[in-house]
Amino acid sequence: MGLDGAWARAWLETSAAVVAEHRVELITLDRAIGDGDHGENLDRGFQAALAKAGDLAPDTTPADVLKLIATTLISTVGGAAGPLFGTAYLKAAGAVAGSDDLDADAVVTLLTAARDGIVLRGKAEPGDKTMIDAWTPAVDAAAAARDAGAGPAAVLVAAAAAAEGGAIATDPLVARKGRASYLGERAIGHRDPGAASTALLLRAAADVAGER
Amino acid sequence: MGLDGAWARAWLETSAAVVAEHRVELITLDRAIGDGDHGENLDRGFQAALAKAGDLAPDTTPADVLKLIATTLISTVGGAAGPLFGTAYLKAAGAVAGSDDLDADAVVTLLTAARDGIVLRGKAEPGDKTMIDAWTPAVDAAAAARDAGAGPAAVLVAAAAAAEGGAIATDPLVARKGRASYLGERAIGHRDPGAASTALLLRAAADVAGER
Amino acid sequence: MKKLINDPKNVVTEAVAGFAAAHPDLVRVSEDPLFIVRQDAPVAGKVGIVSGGGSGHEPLHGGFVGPGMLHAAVPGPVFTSPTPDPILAATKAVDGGAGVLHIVKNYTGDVLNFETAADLAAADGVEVRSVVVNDDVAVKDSLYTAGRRGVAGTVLVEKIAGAAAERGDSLDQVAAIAERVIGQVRSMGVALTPSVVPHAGEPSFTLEDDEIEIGIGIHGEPGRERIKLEPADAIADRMLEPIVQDLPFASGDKVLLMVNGMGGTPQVELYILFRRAAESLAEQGIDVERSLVGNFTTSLEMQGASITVLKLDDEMAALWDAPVNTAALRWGM
Amino acid sequence: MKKLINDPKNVVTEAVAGFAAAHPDLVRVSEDPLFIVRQDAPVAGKVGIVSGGGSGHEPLHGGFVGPGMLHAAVPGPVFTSPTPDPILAATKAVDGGAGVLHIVKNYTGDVLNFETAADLAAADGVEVRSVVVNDDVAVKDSLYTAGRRGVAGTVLVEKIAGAAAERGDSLDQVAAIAERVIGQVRSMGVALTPSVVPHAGEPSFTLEDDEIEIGIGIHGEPGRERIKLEPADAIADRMLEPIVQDLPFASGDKVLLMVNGMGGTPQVELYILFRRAAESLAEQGIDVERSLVGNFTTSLEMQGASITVLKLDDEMAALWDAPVNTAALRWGM
Ligand SMILES: Nc1ncnc2c1ncn2[C@@H]1O[C@H](COP(=O)(O)OP(=O)(O)O)[C@@H](O)[C@H]1O
Ligand SMILES: Nc1ncnc2c1ncn2[C@@H]1O[C@H](COP(=O)(O)OP(=O)(O)O)[C@@H](O)[C@H]1O
Ligand SMILES: [Mg+2]
Ligand SMILES: [Mg+2]
Ligand SMILES: [Mg+2]
Ligand SMILES: [Mg+2]
Repeated sequence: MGLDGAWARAWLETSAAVVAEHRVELITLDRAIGDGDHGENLDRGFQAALAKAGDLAPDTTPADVLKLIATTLISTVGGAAGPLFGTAYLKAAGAVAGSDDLDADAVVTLLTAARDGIVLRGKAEPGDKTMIDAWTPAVDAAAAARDAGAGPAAVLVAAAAAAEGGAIATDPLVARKGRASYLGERAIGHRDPGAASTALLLRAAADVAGER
Repeated sequence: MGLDGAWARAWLETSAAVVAEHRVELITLDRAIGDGDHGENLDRGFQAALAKAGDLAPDTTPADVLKLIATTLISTVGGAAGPLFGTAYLKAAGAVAGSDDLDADAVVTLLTAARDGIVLRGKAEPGDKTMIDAWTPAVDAAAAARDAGAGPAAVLVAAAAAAEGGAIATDPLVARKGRASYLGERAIGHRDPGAASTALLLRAAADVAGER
Repeated sequence: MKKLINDPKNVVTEAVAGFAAAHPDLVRVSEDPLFIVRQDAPVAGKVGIVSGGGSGHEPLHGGFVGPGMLHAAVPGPVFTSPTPDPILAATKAVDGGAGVLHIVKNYTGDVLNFETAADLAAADGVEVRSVVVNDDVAVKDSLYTAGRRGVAGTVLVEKIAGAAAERGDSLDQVAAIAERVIGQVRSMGVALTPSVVPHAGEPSFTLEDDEIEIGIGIHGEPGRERIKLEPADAIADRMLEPIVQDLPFASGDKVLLMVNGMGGTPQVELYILFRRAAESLAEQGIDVERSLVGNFTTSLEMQGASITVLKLDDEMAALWDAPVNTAALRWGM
Repeated sequence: MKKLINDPKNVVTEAVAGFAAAHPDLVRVSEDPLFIVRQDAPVAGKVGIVSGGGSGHEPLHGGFVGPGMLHAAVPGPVFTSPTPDPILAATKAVDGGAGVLHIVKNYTGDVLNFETAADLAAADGVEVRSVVVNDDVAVKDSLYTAGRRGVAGTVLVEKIAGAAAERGDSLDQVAAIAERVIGQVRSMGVALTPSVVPHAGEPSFTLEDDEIEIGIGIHGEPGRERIKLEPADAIADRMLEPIVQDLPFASGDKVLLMVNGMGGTPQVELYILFRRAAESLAEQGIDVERSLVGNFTTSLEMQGASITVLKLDDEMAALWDAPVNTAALRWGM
């Protein structure tokens, strides 16, 4: 049994809760190597999306939810993360449009489209110390899990774990995109906030998939 | 034997040295209940007067020296203390003009004229927590010493001691003139900087009189 | 103490030199004695206007020298009144034959030094009138103090008197309109942090992390009360109330509302205060006809602000609107 | 953290409301989506100019809305780029039929959000061109970074492009002159203290009591190096040298020299820096033809300053001199 609109809606709700819970932590990460607003920005966006969730039809599809998240993030988050995450969710929505039963393959498609959307807008490469360093291992791990026969929830668990690893792996990097790039060597030893928030969001996706 | 031009010149030299030495202390007093510039201002003024002392004729009179101090303080000190001390020295110079042998009576006249000049300009009354609270006891003590038969040096010693007492006695007062007046009760417990500098200057006068 | 300065002793002279270099079209500078004068001074047949005082309040006064406002500004050392010499020299430099008005902020030092300079100028045949600005309502019992201090309202006196001089008013008339502004302008300030005088090197007072000083003077003189930090709207109300009560301002009055930064406060905060002050005046039926928001009368890097309200009549409003061209205030030209 | 604010979440909306109340003759404000627009927008037949970005840099950009400069400004949350919605709405509000220029500072967020807004505007039939300001020479290896940041030079781009639009230039022409300014303007900043974002409540970085950061960005992004405090003249030289070398500026060049305060620095310090910068340029045979000193592109209450040099040609100088009437920059009207 695949993931449906209820899963996507639960993902949104848990995302909003998780971002609110980690708001200060993300601000602190961003203060160290950015401008200290990442937690504030994402929290504003997910709260706004949550507030609109009531507008969704009861028989909503994952694509509907993802599109709602996309447009809300684009129109409320601002900064770099707003358009980047917004594009990610928008491309993800497009990739799974029409389906209300996402299998492992569809989950990989969804994650790949999200990651490609971020690259399209932000032009970051792996190792640039951005959210891409969480998304790309997540996509790779998801594909590997799918190839190994995992179901959609297990694919998401693999993706979340890889994103967490990818976020941790940004610690020793020098940044080449975003505000942290101005720090040069001084960014070393700090985690990229966008990679950290990516890991939180993918972990939320896995958690709510596992619960059903 | 009375006090001559050499005494007045020595007074200037010692005043400049004493003010420089107590510059930070006077700044600190003024920072507590004023704007923290009293030491800086007086130091600038006495250094300037000292630099001009070379212009004085070898047979200079006390009045010449006092007038030099007066005009230099007026034109270099600024703030409240510049015109007030400037007027004091100017009136003092006028009071002893022409004499090169100041006896006890002349010293009392000098001090009285100085004090009256400050009152004329600043309109402070005793107890207002200003330099007048050092000058007025000094004038009174000088007159009493003179009446008791003291010579000019001893008159200055009495004046200096009374000025020091007067300065200390400003500690518990609320100010009614100058910047400290804005503090209300909060001025209590702090010494008035202008009273403190007055005591230093009169002590210098006594010291150099005693040395001759 | 971190400051972008060289030797603390040269702060004023170097800043004035920079000012002259930045505004050669507006001003000339006399280095010794130190004063700033309009490029075209003296203006024949017109009343000259001189102000001055301790430095550290920039743009006051040098930033207001130019057509339509001051003819000369005399900067003293930081927070210390200038001596009579440069005031006298500036007075002579702007005397175009119609006399000179001294606009003095009410501080013992300023009053005494300007007084001496005016006496000396009179002795040299220059007709001088003086007005003393004392708009600070934080000073309550002026019988028991050196009197109310002159603060940000000074800018309004300088602008309006400057416009009166420019239109050709006599010395008596310029002095009279300046007195009228002084009679109708009231101010009150608040400090969040102290300022540091360069040669002192230490703050002039200390405030705890959650404390503010209501009724602060522009040299960091203490005010009415030290309270815990409150929301901006409550602070605006605390400042505005004594201002309104003092004149008193009343329903139907037309006013100029100025929110002035003390030097270290971001502009967003000034506009947040302005928002509440304008709202509160409107609630009281008082009509804000003119506004001014920015750093005009500062206290070095102090964080804080002041509110000033001037009751306008038609003549004052017209003089306020008249063209002015200075480094810090410019319109109509 | 002590600030004159109410709820940190309302800092921007309340400040903008205060701005609108203070300048009703100049601007109107749309509250939702939030943008500031010229009172007389759209101006028929003329190119509209929109800028924007995170708040906290005031007067940038709202203070530059008015005849002769910006047609609209879009303030994001503090230090956070606005979203496409208000940019799109502002773009439509200023479209007088001749198209709209977006002046964007080079930050990933600003570039992305303006990009989306421009796409959406184009889809709605509004012709949009964008220029990206990147004057900050502190960012050396722009291949390995998000590229040079847009800082105080933005003010000069906005003024000169605004004048070109006002005289009736086409969208291509306005974009071309904006690009020419961007090509010839270079800046560099220094911080003595950090700024505190209201919702963060803590400084964005820390500096020791004797440390300064050379090459700081306007959000407190770190710069080239952290050094011990030096005399102002030495700091001015450190900032000016990479600016001059970068373009490079050369003997015989005519330039505009701007010394910009970061928000918490007293004016005397800005003029002390100006003095040395002007002197140093003169020593190099570079002719300072225009000057600007003050707080124009700030970083909340940060203590510090930046130096900007723009190589002028006759057309740019004329457009710089053209009348402008905004809250923060005004002359000739
Ligand atoms: N070009 C880019 N490509 C991918 N991710 C980026 C890029 N630039 C920035 N990011 C991500 O955005 C995050 C910062 O987001 P946020 O703090 O919300 O925006 P801002 O930098 O505008 O304040 C960074 O941690 C990084 O992961
Ligand atoms: N009206 C006055 N009469 C007498 N002395 C005064 C008066 N006003 C101020 N003073 C004296 O001046 C001193 C302050 O001098 P100073 O700090 O140099 O000037 P300012 O107050 O202008 O900074 C006070 O300590 C007080 O003794
Ligand atoms: Mg950020
Ligand atoms: Mg003092
Ligand atoms: Mg003083
Ligand atoms: Mg940001």
